[in-house]
Amino acid sequence: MSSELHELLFGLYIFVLAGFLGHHVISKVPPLLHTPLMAGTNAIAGISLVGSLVSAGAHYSKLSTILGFVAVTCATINAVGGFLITDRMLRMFKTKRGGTKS
Amino acid sequence: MSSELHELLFGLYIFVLAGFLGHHVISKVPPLLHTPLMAGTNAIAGISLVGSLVSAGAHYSKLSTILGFVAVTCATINAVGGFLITDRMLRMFKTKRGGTKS
Amino acid sequence: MRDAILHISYLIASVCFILALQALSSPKHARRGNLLGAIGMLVAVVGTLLHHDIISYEWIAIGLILGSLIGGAMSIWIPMTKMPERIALSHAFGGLAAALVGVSEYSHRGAELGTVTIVALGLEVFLGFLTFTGSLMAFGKLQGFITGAPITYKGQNATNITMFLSALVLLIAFAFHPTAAILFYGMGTLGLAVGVLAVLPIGGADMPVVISLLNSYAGLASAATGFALHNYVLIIAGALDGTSGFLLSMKMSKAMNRSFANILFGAFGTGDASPTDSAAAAAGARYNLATVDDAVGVLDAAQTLIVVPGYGMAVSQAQHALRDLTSALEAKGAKIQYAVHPVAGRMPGHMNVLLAEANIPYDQIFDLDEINDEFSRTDAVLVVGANDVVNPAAKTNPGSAIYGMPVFNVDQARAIIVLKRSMNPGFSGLENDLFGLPNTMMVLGDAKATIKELTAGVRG
Amino acid sequence: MRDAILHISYLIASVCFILALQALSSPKHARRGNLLGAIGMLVAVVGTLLHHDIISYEWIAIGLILGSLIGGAMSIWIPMTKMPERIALSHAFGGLAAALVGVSEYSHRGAELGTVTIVALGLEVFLGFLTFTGSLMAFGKLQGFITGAPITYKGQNATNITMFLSALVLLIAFAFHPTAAILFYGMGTLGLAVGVLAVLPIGGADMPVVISLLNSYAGLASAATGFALHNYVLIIAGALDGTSGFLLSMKMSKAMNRSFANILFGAFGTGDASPTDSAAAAAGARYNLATVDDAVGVLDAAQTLIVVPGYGMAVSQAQHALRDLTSALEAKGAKIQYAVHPVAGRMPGHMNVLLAEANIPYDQIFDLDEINDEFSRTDAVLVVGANDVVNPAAKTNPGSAIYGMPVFNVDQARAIIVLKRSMNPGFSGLENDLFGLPNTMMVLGDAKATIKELTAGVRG
Ligand SMILES: NC(=O)c1ccc[n+]([C@@H]2O[C@H](COP(=O)([O-])OP(=O)(O)OC[C@H]3O[C@@H](n4cnc5c(N)ncnc54)[C@H](OP(=O)(O)O)[C@@H]3O)[C@@H](O)[C@H]2O)c1
Ligand SMILES: NC(=O)c1ccc[n+]([C@@H]2O[C@H](COP(=O)([O-])OP(=O)(O)OC[C@H]3O[C@@H](n4cnc5c(N)ncnc54)[C@H](OP(=O)(O)O)[C@@H]3O)[C@@H](O)[C@H]2O)c1
Repeated sequence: MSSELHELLFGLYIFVLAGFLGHHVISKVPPLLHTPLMAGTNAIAGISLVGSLVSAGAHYSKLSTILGFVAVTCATINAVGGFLITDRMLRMFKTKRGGTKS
Repeated sequence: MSSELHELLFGLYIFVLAGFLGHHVISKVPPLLHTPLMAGTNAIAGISLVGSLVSAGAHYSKLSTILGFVAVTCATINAVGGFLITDRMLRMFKTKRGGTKS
Repeated sequence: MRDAILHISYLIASVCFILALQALSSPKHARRGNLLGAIGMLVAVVGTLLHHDIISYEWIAIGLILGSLIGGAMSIWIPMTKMPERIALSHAFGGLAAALVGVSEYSHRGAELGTVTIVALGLEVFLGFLTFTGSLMAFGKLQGFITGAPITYKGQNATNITMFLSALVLLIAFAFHPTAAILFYGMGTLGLAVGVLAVLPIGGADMPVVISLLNSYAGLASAATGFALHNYVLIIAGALDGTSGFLLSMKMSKAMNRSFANILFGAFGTGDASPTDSAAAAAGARYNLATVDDAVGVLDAAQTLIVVPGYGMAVSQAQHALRDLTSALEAKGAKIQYAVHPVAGRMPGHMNVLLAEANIPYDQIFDLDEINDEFSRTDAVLVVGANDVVNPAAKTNPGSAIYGMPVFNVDQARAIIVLKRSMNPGFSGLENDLFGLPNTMMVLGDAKATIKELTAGVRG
Repeated sequence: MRDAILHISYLIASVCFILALQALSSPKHARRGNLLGAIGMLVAVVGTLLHHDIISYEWIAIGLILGSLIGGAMSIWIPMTKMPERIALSHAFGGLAAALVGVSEYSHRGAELGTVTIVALGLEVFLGFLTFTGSLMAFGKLQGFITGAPITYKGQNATNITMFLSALVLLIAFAFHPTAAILFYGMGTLGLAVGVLAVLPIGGADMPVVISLLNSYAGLASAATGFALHNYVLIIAGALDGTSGFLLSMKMSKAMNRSFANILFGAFGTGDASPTDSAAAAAGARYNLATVDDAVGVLDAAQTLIVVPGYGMAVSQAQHALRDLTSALEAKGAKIQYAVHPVAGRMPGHMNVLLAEANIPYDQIFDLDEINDEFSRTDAVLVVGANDVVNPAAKTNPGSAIYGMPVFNVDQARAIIVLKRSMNPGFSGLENDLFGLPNTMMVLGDAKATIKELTAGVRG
């Protein structure tokens, strides 16, 4: 089997398993936390950063570098911003009374 | 990276994802069905059959063939027997009254 | 060796992401999980920086710093009520990043790529650009830059379908002619166009469903990137993201009692009230318009009170004022519960975040199933800018557009106080029979202002 | 091409297995799921038969036919009460198969294998042979071929730990000297020995926990095979199997209120009664020994009855007789519920399968949490061969060995009928205060025989 087909199959295994897993994990999130969930998955999607880092640093061509740079910036906004805002939201959920307004 | 290390990493990805998935899937099985669960996972474990088939049919050496043959037999007992007995149990679970004794 | 470290860092990141999402099953450990997710991201980035193709770090450093500053600033200063906009924007960034990586990859490796990678790249730019413009449109509609009303034209569904099919044809052609750059860029352009044209005809208030759906497209684009780059953490993150967006949009449309197709092609949510199908309108119901003092009397007498917040609370930013009011009532010995409907507000979990922001403990907040039997037993109900989620027509009027959607049994309560600005309908454009009931008091005005007066009245 | 088909068949099989386990979340679709699992297995086998290394099919055919006949026969004729034995045996087969594949692989490819594969093979034979002998021991103890009492000797825990450590040392040495066959076969031999010696000192009644644990070892052995052969469906099935066994053994030990370590090293479950720690024994309680007629009177008068089955029902195979009795009572208008404790019997879900076998609908069967508040409200409780799971000492006597284990509140019922053969204790060897309560009637005798008499009494 060609190595490319092998990679495809392997990717499919991962995709299928992660899809099933995602289904189970997400359905366990209570409505209470659906907004942080949206923000959190956004942050995780910032992982596309790792794809763009290579483009931005590899000097394949001027175009690649510029596109990579823009992509790094966009993905970093998502990653950093996403985790920060999710944390900001989650910090607000409390059971006990008291505490200051955030 | 050596192709062997690559394969190991692949395997680890799969193992980790399947482990997480297993955790979620199994914890959703109600106590009512714990015995069928044990029988069913047993049946699924019969998949080691695919490993033994090659040994039994490849004529690598006489020893390999014999070991493969025994392994095929054992794994087939699990696979065939496991699915049959799980089905036999599951068939018995009914909500409505009536039906004959099985 | 470097390569091994790279891959191990990705495996660690994948596990961290899974644990982060698992932790969201309860607010108790959700924060720790989020931290773990951030650590996973850091590990993956550090691992990537060891990649042997990377020869200079200046653009990387600038991008990382710039992105962190913008991302950090956005998340510190954005008000909680703007979360839908925030999320739409970040999908736009995510889609753009995926698409640009795809273009960059194709531009420098084009000829040497195998069919699988080629198809993955094609999907990546199409979905990436679609998510980009689609999310920008959604953002614009939410912000009011673009009219929230559905912009419809004759044959729009046919156009959209044609564009999707063309993309498919291009993809197949591209798989066979991987060097034909025009096919590749054609797919990207189509993606940009579909994003705009598919979102335009959808009403502004339906944007949350659109945003969730774009979330799952963004996830698929990430996964496609993963297939193109043989990068498994991208595939895993993309699949998690994709299922999350998909499940949330399913949940929303189910809780709104509408089909996916109806939202995507229905041009619903115009904002034009069409009150003709309501029994109340037909009966020419008179409303019981009450003063703040009347309402204070009811609140003072209530031993048990259920508060039902809705989109109006978000509009008027009334959550902190509400907290002061309920604190004052609790100080007098009343028992307060909050009833939050799954589609109250304009985003899943919208009300919960606002109540949490106002320091309202989440163990006082209850779901539809948990609290719906309590309404008939409670002394009073305070409806703060909610409308559709308390509309009894959903239970009683088979002709209503929201018939069958589960709603709170507020109509069974002994005394009901409703805070809103006018007798205008809510999101679905329907009249609400609840407002005409004899035991309902309508206190008209901005919710925050009214609540402040109520608090003053209760205090003294 | 063949290779692609092979791998695609494995992917399909993996998905089928996952769906099969997911379907077990409810009895409604569990059967369909099981069928899907079987189809997945078939697809994987057919795909494998295309493997280019396979040059002759005669041994394969014989093995498949022989295995199908034995497996089919075993599952058709085995009585439901013998399920624990059945499962122990099949783990033995599974472990043996994994170990033999490992030996075969090493014997013909030994020298050319890389470190990763070598380590995986070492683990595979160790775990495979351990599961093999361990499961045979468990089977022997359940069947009574080997005494169920813990066979202990001085320093047994030290011996077991030493053996585990030696296996680890061998594994490391083997990784560096992959051609030293003696190391490989040494690991296999150690596995065989550990399986025997680790299970010997564990009491027969604790075998269910041991079996579940061996289940997870069998899963790990499968996964190791998958790593050695680069076969992902084996890794997936192994991981699913491993987590299932592990979770079930955790659940059991939790519901029995004992730690894992206590079961594995505690030599508990001797069968020797040690009734000294029971308040009832200390008080020299008198038991209220009743006749069948007395019990018939109580049953006749009861409008609501809760049946609590336990291990004694399995021993006496009383499930069908019980069904006849409850049908007779239902015909007279009584409402019957069944309360099944998570560790009633000797295997997770044991009682449920037996009740299902007797055609008792599962919507009449309730869990601990669901029914525990009902006991104080019901007219009568019929305890059929249950003991520990209804022992109030678990709630009231901090000195008791089962203190803290959740039990049914049978002691709060108005009238209690207990069916057992003697005043002997149950699994844990403890006296049961319940039997001495004034409202408890003890009807001694084999459960099945007694129930038949009760049915005759109720009918007549
Ligand atoms: N949560 C989601 O995920 C989601 C997503 C998409 C759609 N939706 C839909 O959105 C709706 C949500 O229901 P809902 O009951 O929360 O809201 P709603 O039905 O949209 O009603 C909101 C009400 O708030 C009032 N309001 C607006 N601004 C106000 C202010 N400043 N002060 C006081 N009142 C104010 C409005 O009346 P006035 O104009 O008279 O003040 C309006 O009747 C549902 O139909 C749901 O299907 C929800
Ligand atoms: N379910 C699991 O997964 C699992 C696993 C391991 C251990 N365990 C343990 O097993 C125990 C299960 O509790 P349990 O209440 O079901 O059973 P139990 O405490 O073992 O008691 C069973 C009772 O049935 C009676 N009995 C035996 N044969 C009988 C017959 N032919 N007719 C009538 N009565 C008969 C025995 O009394 P006589 O001898 O007087 O007749 C005995 O007292 C718990 O301690 C649990 O921790 C369960």
